[in-house]
Amino acid sequence: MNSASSEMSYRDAIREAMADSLEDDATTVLLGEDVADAGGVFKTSVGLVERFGRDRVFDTPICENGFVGVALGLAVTGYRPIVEIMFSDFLPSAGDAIVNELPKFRFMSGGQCNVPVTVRAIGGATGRFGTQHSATGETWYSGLPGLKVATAGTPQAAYSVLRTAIAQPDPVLFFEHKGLYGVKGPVVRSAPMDVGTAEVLRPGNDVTIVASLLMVQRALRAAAELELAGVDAEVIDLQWVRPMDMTTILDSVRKTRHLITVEEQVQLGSWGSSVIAQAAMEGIALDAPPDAVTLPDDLLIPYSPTLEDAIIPSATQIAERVCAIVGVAARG
Amino acid sequence: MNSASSEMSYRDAIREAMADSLEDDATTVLLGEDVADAGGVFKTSVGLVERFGRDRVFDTPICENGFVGVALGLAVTGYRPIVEIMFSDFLPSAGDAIVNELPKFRFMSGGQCNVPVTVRAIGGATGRFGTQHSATGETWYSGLPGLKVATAGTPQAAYSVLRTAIAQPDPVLFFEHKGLYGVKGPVVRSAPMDVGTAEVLRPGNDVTIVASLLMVQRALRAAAELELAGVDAEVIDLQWVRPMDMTTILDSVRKTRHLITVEEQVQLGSWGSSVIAQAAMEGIALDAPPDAVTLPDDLLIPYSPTLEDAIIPSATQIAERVCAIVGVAARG
Amino acid sequence: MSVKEGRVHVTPSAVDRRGWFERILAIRFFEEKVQELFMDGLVEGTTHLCQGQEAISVGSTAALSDDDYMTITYRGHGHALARGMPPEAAFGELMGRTIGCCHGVGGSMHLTDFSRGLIGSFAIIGAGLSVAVGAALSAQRRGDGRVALAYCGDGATNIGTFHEALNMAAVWHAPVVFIVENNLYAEYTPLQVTTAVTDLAQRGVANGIRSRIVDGQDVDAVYEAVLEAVAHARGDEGPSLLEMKTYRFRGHSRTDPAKYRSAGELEKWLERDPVTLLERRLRDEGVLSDDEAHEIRVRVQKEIDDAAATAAASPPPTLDAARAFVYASRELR
Amino acid sequence: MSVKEGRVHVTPSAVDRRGWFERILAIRFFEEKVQELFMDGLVEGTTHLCQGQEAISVGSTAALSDDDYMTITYRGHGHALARGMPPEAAFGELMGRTIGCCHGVGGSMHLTDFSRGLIGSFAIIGAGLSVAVGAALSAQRRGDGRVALAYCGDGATNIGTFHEALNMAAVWHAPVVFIVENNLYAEYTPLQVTTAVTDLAQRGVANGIRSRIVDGQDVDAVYEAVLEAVAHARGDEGPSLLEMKTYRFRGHSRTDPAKYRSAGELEKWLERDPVTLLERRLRDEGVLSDDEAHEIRVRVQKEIDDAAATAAASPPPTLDAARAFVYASRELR
Ligand SMILES: Cc1ncc(C[n+]2csc(CCOP(=O)(O)OP(=O)(O)O)c2C)c(N)n1
Ligand SMILES: Cc1ncc(C[n+]2csc(CCOP(=O)(O)OP(=O)(O)O)c2C)c(N)n1
Ligand SMILES: [Mg+2]
Ligand SMILES: [Mg+2]
Repeated sequence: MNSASSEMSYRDAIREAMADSLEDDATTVLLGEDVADAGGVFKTSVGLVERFGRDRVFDTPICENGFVGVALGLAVTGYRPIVEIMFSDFLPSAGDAIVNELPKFRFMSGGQCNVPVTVRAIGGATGRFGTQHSATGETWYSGLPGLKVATAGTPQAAYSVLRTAIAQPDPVLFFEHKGLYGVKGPVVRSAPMDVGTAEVLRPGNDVTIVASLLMVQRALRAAAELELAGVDAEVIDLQWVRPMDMTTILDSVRKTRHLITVEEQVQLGSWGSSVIAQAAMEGIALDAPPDAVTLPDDLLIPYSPTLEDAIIPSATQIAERVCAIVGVAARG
Repeated sequence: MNSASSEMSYRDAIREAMADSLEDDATTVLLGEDVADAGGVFKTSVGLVERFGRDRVFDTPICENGFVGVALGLAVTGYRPIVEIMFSDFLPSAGDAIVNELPKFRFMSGGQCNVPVTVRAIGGATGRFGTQHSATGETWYSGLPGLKVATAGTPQAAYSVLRTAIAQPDPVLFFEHKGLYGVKGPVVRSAPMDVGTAEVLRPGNDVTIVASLLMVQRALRAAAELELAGVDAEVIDLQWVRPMDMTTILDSVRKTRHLITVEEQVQLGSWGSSVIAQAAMEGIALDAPPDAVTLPDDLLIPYSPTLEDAIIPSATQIAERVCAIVGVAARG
Repeated sequence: MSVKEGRVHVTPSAVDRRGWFERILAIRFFEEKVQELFMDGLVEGTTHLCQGQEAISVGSTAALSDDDYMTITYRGHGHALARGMPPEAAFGELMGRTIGCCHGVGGSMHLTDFSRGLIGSFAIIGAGLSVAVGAALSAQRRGDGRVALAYCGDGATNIGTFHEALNMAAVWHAPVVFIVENNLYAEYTPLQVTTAVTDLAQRGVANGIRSRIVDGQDVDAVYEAVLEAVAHARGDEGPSLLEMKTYRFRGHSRTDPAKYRSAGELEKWLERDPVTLLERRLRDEGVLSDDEAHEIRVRVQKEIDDAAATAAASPPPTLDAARAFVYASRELR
Repeated sequence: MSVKEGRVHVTPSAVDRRGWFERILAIRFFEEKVQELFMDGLVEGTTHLCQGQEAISVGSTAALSDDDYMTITYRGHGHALARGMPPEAAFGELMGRTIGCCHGVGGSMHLTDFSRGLIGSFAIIGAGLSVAVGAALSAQRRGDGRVALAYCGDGATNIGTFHEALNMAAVWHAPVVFIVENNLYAEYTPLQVTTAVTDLAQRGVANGIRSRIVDGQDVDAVYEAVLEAVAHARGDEGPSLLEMKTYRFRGHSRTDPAKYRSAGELEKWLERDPVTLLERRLRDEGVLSDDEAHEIRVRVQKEIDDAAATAAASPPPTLDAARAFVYASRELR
């Protein structure tokens, strides 16, 4: 494995994580709608069928529940499937397989089998895809013991978290964000790591910003804006929603004494609420009440580009909310 | 309508809420698996087909996604369907209809229609139904604007919250708990009320216990135990998860300065986390860190009666956790 | 069979069929305009055009009464226009403007119009079929003689909920007609790669539904088949499924160059362009003169261009307006 | 057709068929014992018995090789026992004890046993079918000649994922055999109330799968049909669907008195009790003497009673044991 870093887009990092996994382990297979000849609707699997053949990279009919079930069958009989769900809005179409089968299968059998299935779900707004094609949904399924849930906010995380997910002996739901595919950054082809680790992307002393997916990039931009306002923000890419890295997050909060979470989901049931609740339950002393930047609770994601832009948290909005809790004036 | 109170089981209250709704509004219909001649697997619709006829109370094939879709079609063309989902574990089988269609339908159409559908989901453990038939799931869908989500912890709430749900012009997901069907209590046949109201079932000054479904009954028993230990607990039945009655809850917390939430779900993504986070974000001063009593995060619901009993919070466990935060010794 | 009076259409008149020609042209020009608007950045996101399949929209909606129900898909511009949606309402929706049929919050995949019985436009595969069954049950319970028409693609016949809808329709004898537009591809993948049968009508039979294969390029054939199925449904004789053999001339969506086509395939189908077929037939039959055809083309093109301009002049919706669409009840606004 | 060597079973011997008789009796006695255990409070929750349908379990598993795969349902006691699961492992599971095949965390609806190729036991309707397709694809990719057998009920043919599994199996030519046990009821509701077709084999055809109707009360007929379908699958000739006409003699689950039956229906089916049918045939053919039959009955009954007692003596699992079943990786334990 090449440990040197190379510049790569988030999209390419996804593809390379799959390619390296397919290369390393001959039982790894990739299935989903249009993943083979078409290389994926978002072009995340271009070239893989040519390289690994049709037995290992194959197109499915449109039947999400059915083909996630097929992946489960493959997994418990010796394969290691990666399944692409084209839009995370289609996860509910595979609802039974995702909620009742994958997470529970090993448990119900009394530990007789492993279930090494990775479901890649492509989520997120900003693409003007409208109400039924823009969800992220990383917390919808996070209340399910038996499942691991991961996300990636940078090209490096796209590679390493996905690689780690695929290597798990347990089912993992991995969220990508379609608004990140074009983002470039350095990527080291790391070996699979531990699950449940958050990553401090920017150390800082004044406030802890925890973010996921596209919001990671916006939080980083917010941190740059905040620097101009004299606020030194620590930015953490959440990465694993289940298990969640409370240690890294709360250690940071203890240091900065300010906490703000940023996600592209509504607040009720969000991972941000769980982080804030955990800080409260551990009695961590803060210098100001924590805050959660989320989607509005009284709106769905609209098609209208004007409105979509208005409701997805921007770097500037994040910076303003941080300023409000750390008690300095934002610099616009 | 009879405003006198009569003694009734939770099961009968559910049936009467449906019967009175069917009686009041000729467009109300009930559909689901085995709801007509069999009167429902949990006997919640006994006698309704005889009383209202087969056009209004009818059995569906086993196809949850399909028949919730049918309810949607009925709703936007003039009917007011109630749909029974036999076990809330089957909601994911109707995942697309529940997540992408019902909540989004009015919005996506630019407000052209109302979607008066009530989906009744029968949830909950303690019945030894095993890993795939014991979920409650009231927060799984609470992150969906467009949907209203309700629960009931008493016979009175079973009647009045369900009645209110059915009267809504919007889709409501209503959770019942199979462990409550036999519980009896006074029921007033109230008219539909406002949505989003929590109910203070027992006023108290020392701690706020917010609970849902079966945990409401256990919290009430815990309050009785706590009384013996000299702790005066306020017990709130959450009832509406979306919209949530933060006013009632947080007013209580401001008074008691102690908060504990109790639910039959794991903590990550729970409504309890959202309540605790909200209290923290509003900077409410507490005399001790809040606590959340939940299912264990590292277990699924086992069949084994011994284990099932071990993981579902009991009244005594709730009382002990309360004692730990209010700082008195529990009386066993 | 007790067909409700005044409901059965007779052989379409010359006037009707000239109207069809105008409509099919309007759809074709609309779709071509959408491509332009995309280039100009006035339509964003994605869009699924229906060039090549317009005969189905035109022929099938012509067989309906005004108060019948329809559910359509993300590839629904043609159906909406054929049903009478003003092009500025459709363009407006694609541009995210208040003039749009859903005030711009829906977008290209959601051209819903309750005023025309178009009760839903679905971006999730198969989701509209059971909704149409529900609408048909409404009509059945009221006994008002309405029927529901539900459209889907060939790929949609592989998702479970398709079969669920068919079975329920059959069991409940719902007045619904399912139209499967078999254009041989689901996104970039050819039918035979994902689908066990070639004639999808077979799947109706397995659910106890009378099923037929129809030439989807021929407006007259579509009209005749749908008229018959609709009369059947209205007469309380139960549901039907019509498999329309067709082809899309463009890629699946905006970004698709359609490289997956076999050599000569597109050319073969272009010979059966539904617009040309109808125009030629109407001319051959003397229903349409060369001059009339020319006049119609020019007029329809102008209507489409004007409609696009009107839509572009409309403002985007406000957040407050959008908020009011989420819940019908006061409490949550 | 290239049937892998040594895989095709021949006409069953007298010894085999005496074995079938022992097995069918064991299942019958097991189910009767479960009812007793329920009354005694040793089995809690719910349970779905299969009296009347035992010929299907026995005949179909007899046609498999040891390393073939199976997916079964909540009504799976018969299949598990027929596949060779020791009765104490099945009883133990129903009682929630460590001796249970899933160490007591699964319960009556989850009799999984990987050591016997029984890779899943599903309490959600239809869920096991696509899992069987996946297992079959494993075998296909490895070329190891295994097949997968997937069971479901008549009611399950109405849920979408049934059709999804069939279509995928056909498209991918998966070595899988679907067995639909048509016992005429889904819970308390008769087939015709919810299902558009009477012969469910039709639904295989609509998904390009060769399909047959089989007498589910006759072990020999079941064996012969499954053997043929399995040989077909093993020979890379693709999937099959077998609709087995059958009947359950008890209610749907513990609490069901089965009042929905039409008059005389149960009696008519009891005349075709699979246990009696097999016993009579074996006696008629001289394969089994009266004494042998009696000896077998007594012996099997004792084995069942002993197994129940053994299971009852086993302790319940600990929370720590259960915790270790959730994740395979160390990190989350
Ligand atoms: C449940 C679901 N899965 C996948 C998709 C993505 N998708 C959109 S269109 C399409 C192809 C549909 O093909 P077909 O039904 O033949 O209709 P056509 O696009 O050809 O009109 C797919 C897979 C979706 N919208 N919904
Ligand atoms: C998705 C889903 N919906 C409903 C149920 C509840 N349920 C359990 S068994 C059953 C009837 C199944 O009938 P059938 O397929 O004929 O099998 P049988 O019980 O007759 O063996 C139903 C509706 C379920 N388990 N899963
Ligand atoms: Mg198509
Ligand atoms: Mg059955």
